[in-house]
Amino acid sequence: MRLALDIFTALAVAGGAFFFLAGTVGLLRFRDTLTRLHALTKADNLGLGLVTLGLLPLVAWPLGALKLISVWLFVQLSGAIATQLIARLVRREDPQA
Amino acid sequence: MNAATLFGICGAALAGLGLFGLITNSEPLRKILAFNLLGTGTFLIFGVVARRGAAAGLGGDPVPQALVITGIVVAFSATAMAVVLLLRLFEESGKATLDPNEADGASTAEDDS
Amino acid sequence: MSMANAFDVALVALLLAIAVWVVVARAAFSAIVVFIAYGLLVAIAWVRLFAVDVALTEAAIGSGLTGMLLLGAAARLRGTTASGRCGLTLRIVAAMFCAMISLGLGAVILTPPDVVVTLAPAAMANLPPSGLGNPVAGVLFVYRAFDTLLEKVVLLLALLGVWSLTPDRLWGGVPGPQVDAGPDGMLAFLAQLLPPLGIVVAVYMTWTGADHPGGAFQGGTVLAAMWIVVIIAGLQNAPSIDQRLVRFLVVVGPAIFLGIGLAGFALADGFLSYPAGYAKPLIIVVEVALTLSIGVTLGLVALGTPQRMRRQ
Amino acid sequence: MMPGLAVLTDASADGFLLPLAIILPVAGILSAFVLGGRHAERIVLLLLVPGLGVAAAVFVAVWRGGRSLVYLVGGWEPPLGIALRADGISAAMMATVAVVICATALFARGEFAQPHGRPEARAPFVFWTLLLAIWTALNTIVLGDDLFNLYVALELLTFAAVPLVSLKGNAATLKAALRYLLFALFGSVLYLLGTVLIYSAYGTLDIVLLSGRVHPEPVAWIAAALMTMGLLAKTALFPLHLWLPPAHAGAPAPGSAVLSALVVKGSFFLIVRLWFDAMPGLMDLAAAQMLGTLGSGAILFGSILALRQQRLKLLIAYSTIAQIGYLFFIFPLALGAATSNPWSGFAWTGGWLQLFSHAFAKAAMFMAAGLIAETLGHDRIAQFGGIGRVLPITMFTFGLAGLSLMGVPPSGGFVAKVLLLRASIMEGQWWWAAAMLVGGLLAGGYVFMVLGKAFSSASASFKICAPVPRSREVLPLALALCAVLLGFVPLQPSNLLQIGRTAALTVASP
Repeated sequence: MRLALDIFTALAVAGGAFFFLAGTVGLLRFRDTLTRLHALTKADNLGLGLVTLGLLPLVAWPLGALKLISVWLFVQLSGAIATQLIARLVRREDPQA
Repeated sequence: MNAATLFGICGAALAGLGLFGLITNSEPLRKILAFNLLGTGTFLIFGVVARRGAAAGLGGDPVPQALVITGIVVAFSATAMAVVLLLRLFEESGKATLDPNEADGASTAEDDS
Repeated sequence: MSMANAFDVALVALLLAIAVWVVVARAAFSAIVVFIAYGLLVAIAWVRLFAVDVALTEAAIGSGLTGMLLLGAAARLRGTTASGRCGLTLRIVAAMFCAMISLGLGAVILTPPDVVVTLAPAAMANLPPSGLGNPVAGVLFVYRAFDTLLEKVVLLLALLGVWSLTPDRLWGGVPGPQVDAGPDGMLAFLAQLLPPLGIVVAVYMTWTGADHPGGAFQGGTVLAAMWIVVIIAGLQNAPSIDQRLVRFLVVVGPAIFLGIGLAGFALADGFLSYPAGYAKPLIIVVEVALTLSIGVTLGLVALGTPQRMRRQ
Repeated sequence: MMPGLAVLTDASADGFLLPLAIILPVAGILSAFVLGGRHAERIVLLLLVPGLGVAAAVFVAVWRGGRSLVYLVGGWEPPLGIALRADGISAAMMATVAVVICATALFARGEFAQPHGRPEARAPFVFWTLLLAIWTALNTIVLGDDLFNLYVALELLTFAAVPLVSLKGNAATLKAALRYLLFALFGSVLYLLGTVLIYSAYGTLDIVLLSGRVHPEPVAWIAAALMTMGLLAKTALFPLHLWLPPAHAGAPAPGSAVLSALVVKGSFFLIVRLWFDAMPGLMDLAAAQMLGTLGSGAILFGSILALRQQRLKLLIAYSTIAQIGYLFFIFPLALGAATSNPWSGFAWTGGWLQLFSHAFAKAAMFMAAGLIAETLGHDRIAQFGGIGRVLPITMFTFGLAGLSLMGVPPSGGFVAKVLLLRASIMEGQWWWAAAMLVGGLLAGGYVFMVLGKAFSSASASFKICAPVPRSREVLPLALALCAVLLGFVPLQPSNLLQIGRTAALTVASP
């Protein structure tokens, strides 16, 4: 059981790290702001989501797990709103985009 | 080298960098930024002093830790005042520089009032 | 090299790289954006130094509020400032001077005193009578309460200093942006969703500060942040600076602190000492009042000078 | 706890006066901030008497008792807690601060009265609150016995002084204020860095405890160098003086008076505390000679630039730079214990007398300059012709204050400079004497330049813009008379200023 959970953790965290890497590469390589945002949100959502999921078996139940999940939720919230705001600014300054 | 020493060296380097920025950058906003670097460097060194004083079951000496908290508040207050001064200077003069070459603000303002 | 050690080395390398960037970057705006990230990394460094109270303060103030202030300033000064630099000679002299200081500090760090001097045992030994569990709170509110009181006066003076820069015709006016006819959808959503949570967090931080990392300052900062979000989302106007209530809220924390300190003359061992057995409740009263005052003061400092008069 | 603490724990019965000197103005700041409007001024005026009373009581208690007053805040002994300590120099300094603040407050009533029946005005509200803040900060600086507590006090002083500079709110004063703030922040961070190093090496920040623990070693030298450099920037010692003239000249007259008379002295006071009390025996000859050399540079440079100014307030500001220079002769001349240097007492007393008489004289001068500027609507010296007949009392005040700057009897400046001269001749360091004599001549030059113009015949363009009532001329005169009265103290080392000095040196190291 322990081993299975550890493997699960390793896999999920590695997956999360991969998405973070991909998101960062996208942020650096993509051309315009909107596609960069797209890349970034992938890192936030999936990357952090997977890392959180992977770490869940390692923390105390239920308080630690709740903390982890709320970290993820807060990042979701701020990420979503920041992305919206940036996207709107882009639209306002350059309606063609 | 243990972690405390590592962060201490980092603090020393940050202090030097911040000081360099504070002296050489002529743009006030950048000076304010550099002042903040200098501040964090100083605080980190204090943090290292605290960490080395770990005893009595604590991870660090609480006295310097508390002093750093006070210091951070003071540094923020200073930053806020400097930023607002800079913004007002920009509003009044249309410029945000402290260039000493131009007429040196030496007017005692009796004329302007 | 252990895992933790590798992490520390990476963190320090990142910190130094960002610091160099902040100093040499061409555009002020990017320097500030990077500086905000720097603040968060410094907060992690504080955790690594076992100073969680400081980490919380650094993240909230050093990175959050300071970053917001600087970003706002950079946005308003955009395009006006060319990254000016002084002459080469001065730069070389300055570089040598700063390198000397860094080397001096580094030398001190590398040669710690033979006997490490620490006040940790003394701070812990005297803590029980106060009823507090967090030694940092003990230093801030018991042993060195005088510093903390004066620091609150410094904060008050920062606000007064900011206000003092108001143009005469706007004195008594309202700082910050005006309530929009149609509040910004997304931001308004955040400003409605976040504050209830934030206020709970602030209260928790203040309350838990007596025994665990946290306290009035961190709680107050969270309160200020919530207030600022509501204001910049255009849901509510900032108050005009001549309102009695606003000024009362700014002063109430330090005033209660001073009052309890004065009561020590009559009831305990003198100024800023607490009567035996009443230390913890009194400190909590002070902390709660301070949280409120700090929240309002920080919010007002961040909003800056009044921009318009109140509509009659 | 530790054997060396006997001096500290022996808290005096009058000790409660020390926190009171800080609590009073803090309470004033809080209530002035809330009540605002016309109340701000009333609160300040109400606090003048008790504030002056506390300062006088401390002065008398120290003088009579012949030893320092000590108070442990919260009952906690250093190194864990914070102590307040009033020795001879604190008592004298506190009294000077109280007198100058009181005179400034009374003088400022003419300039910063809240208008009747109208909404609160900005400048008066800010000015009155800041005046209390400066009082708080200076009292904390002279009483503080803990280096970090003193850091907070220094910042308090900065935050109170900077808005005073920009009170007029025009571009020139905003710029002066920003430059001042940046210099001051540079200074305080360096001071803080030094404090950190001291704590790391000795585990305490208490000055009395440090005096027994500090050894001559690299940490102490680096810390002392950093702190001194920072404090020099705040004191505006040449060549770190660039910020001072526009800042002091740009503030409104009562503000300039406080800034020039008191605020720069706050950081100077800490430099002396550092070298003579916290780290006695650490300063070597070379460092002392360097501070003295910078002082000489300040005297010559400040005086020559003062001579070249066309505006009165700038002239006075440059003269402040010069007069600060004299203070730094304390370091080469008063260093060393009385046993090894019998003349150190002369230099010590001379240095402090210079500080006090300059405080009175400079405050009087800036107020006089304010009255002249108000009357004429400008302060261009070239167009002063005829003002001598319109404001005879003010010009007399200017002349009396000038005596102290030149070092001509009867004035405190005279006694101070004679004591310093004597010490420098007797100790074989005649070069300081030369700098002092040249400085005196140059000061005579700029004082008479102003007086000569003022009493020359009026030019065609001379017109009075706004006459000032005679009653306002009295306060600067009173301050100038204080500077003159200091000229009647005996020409020998003062016992009062020695109180507490030896105690700090003889604390047994733990």
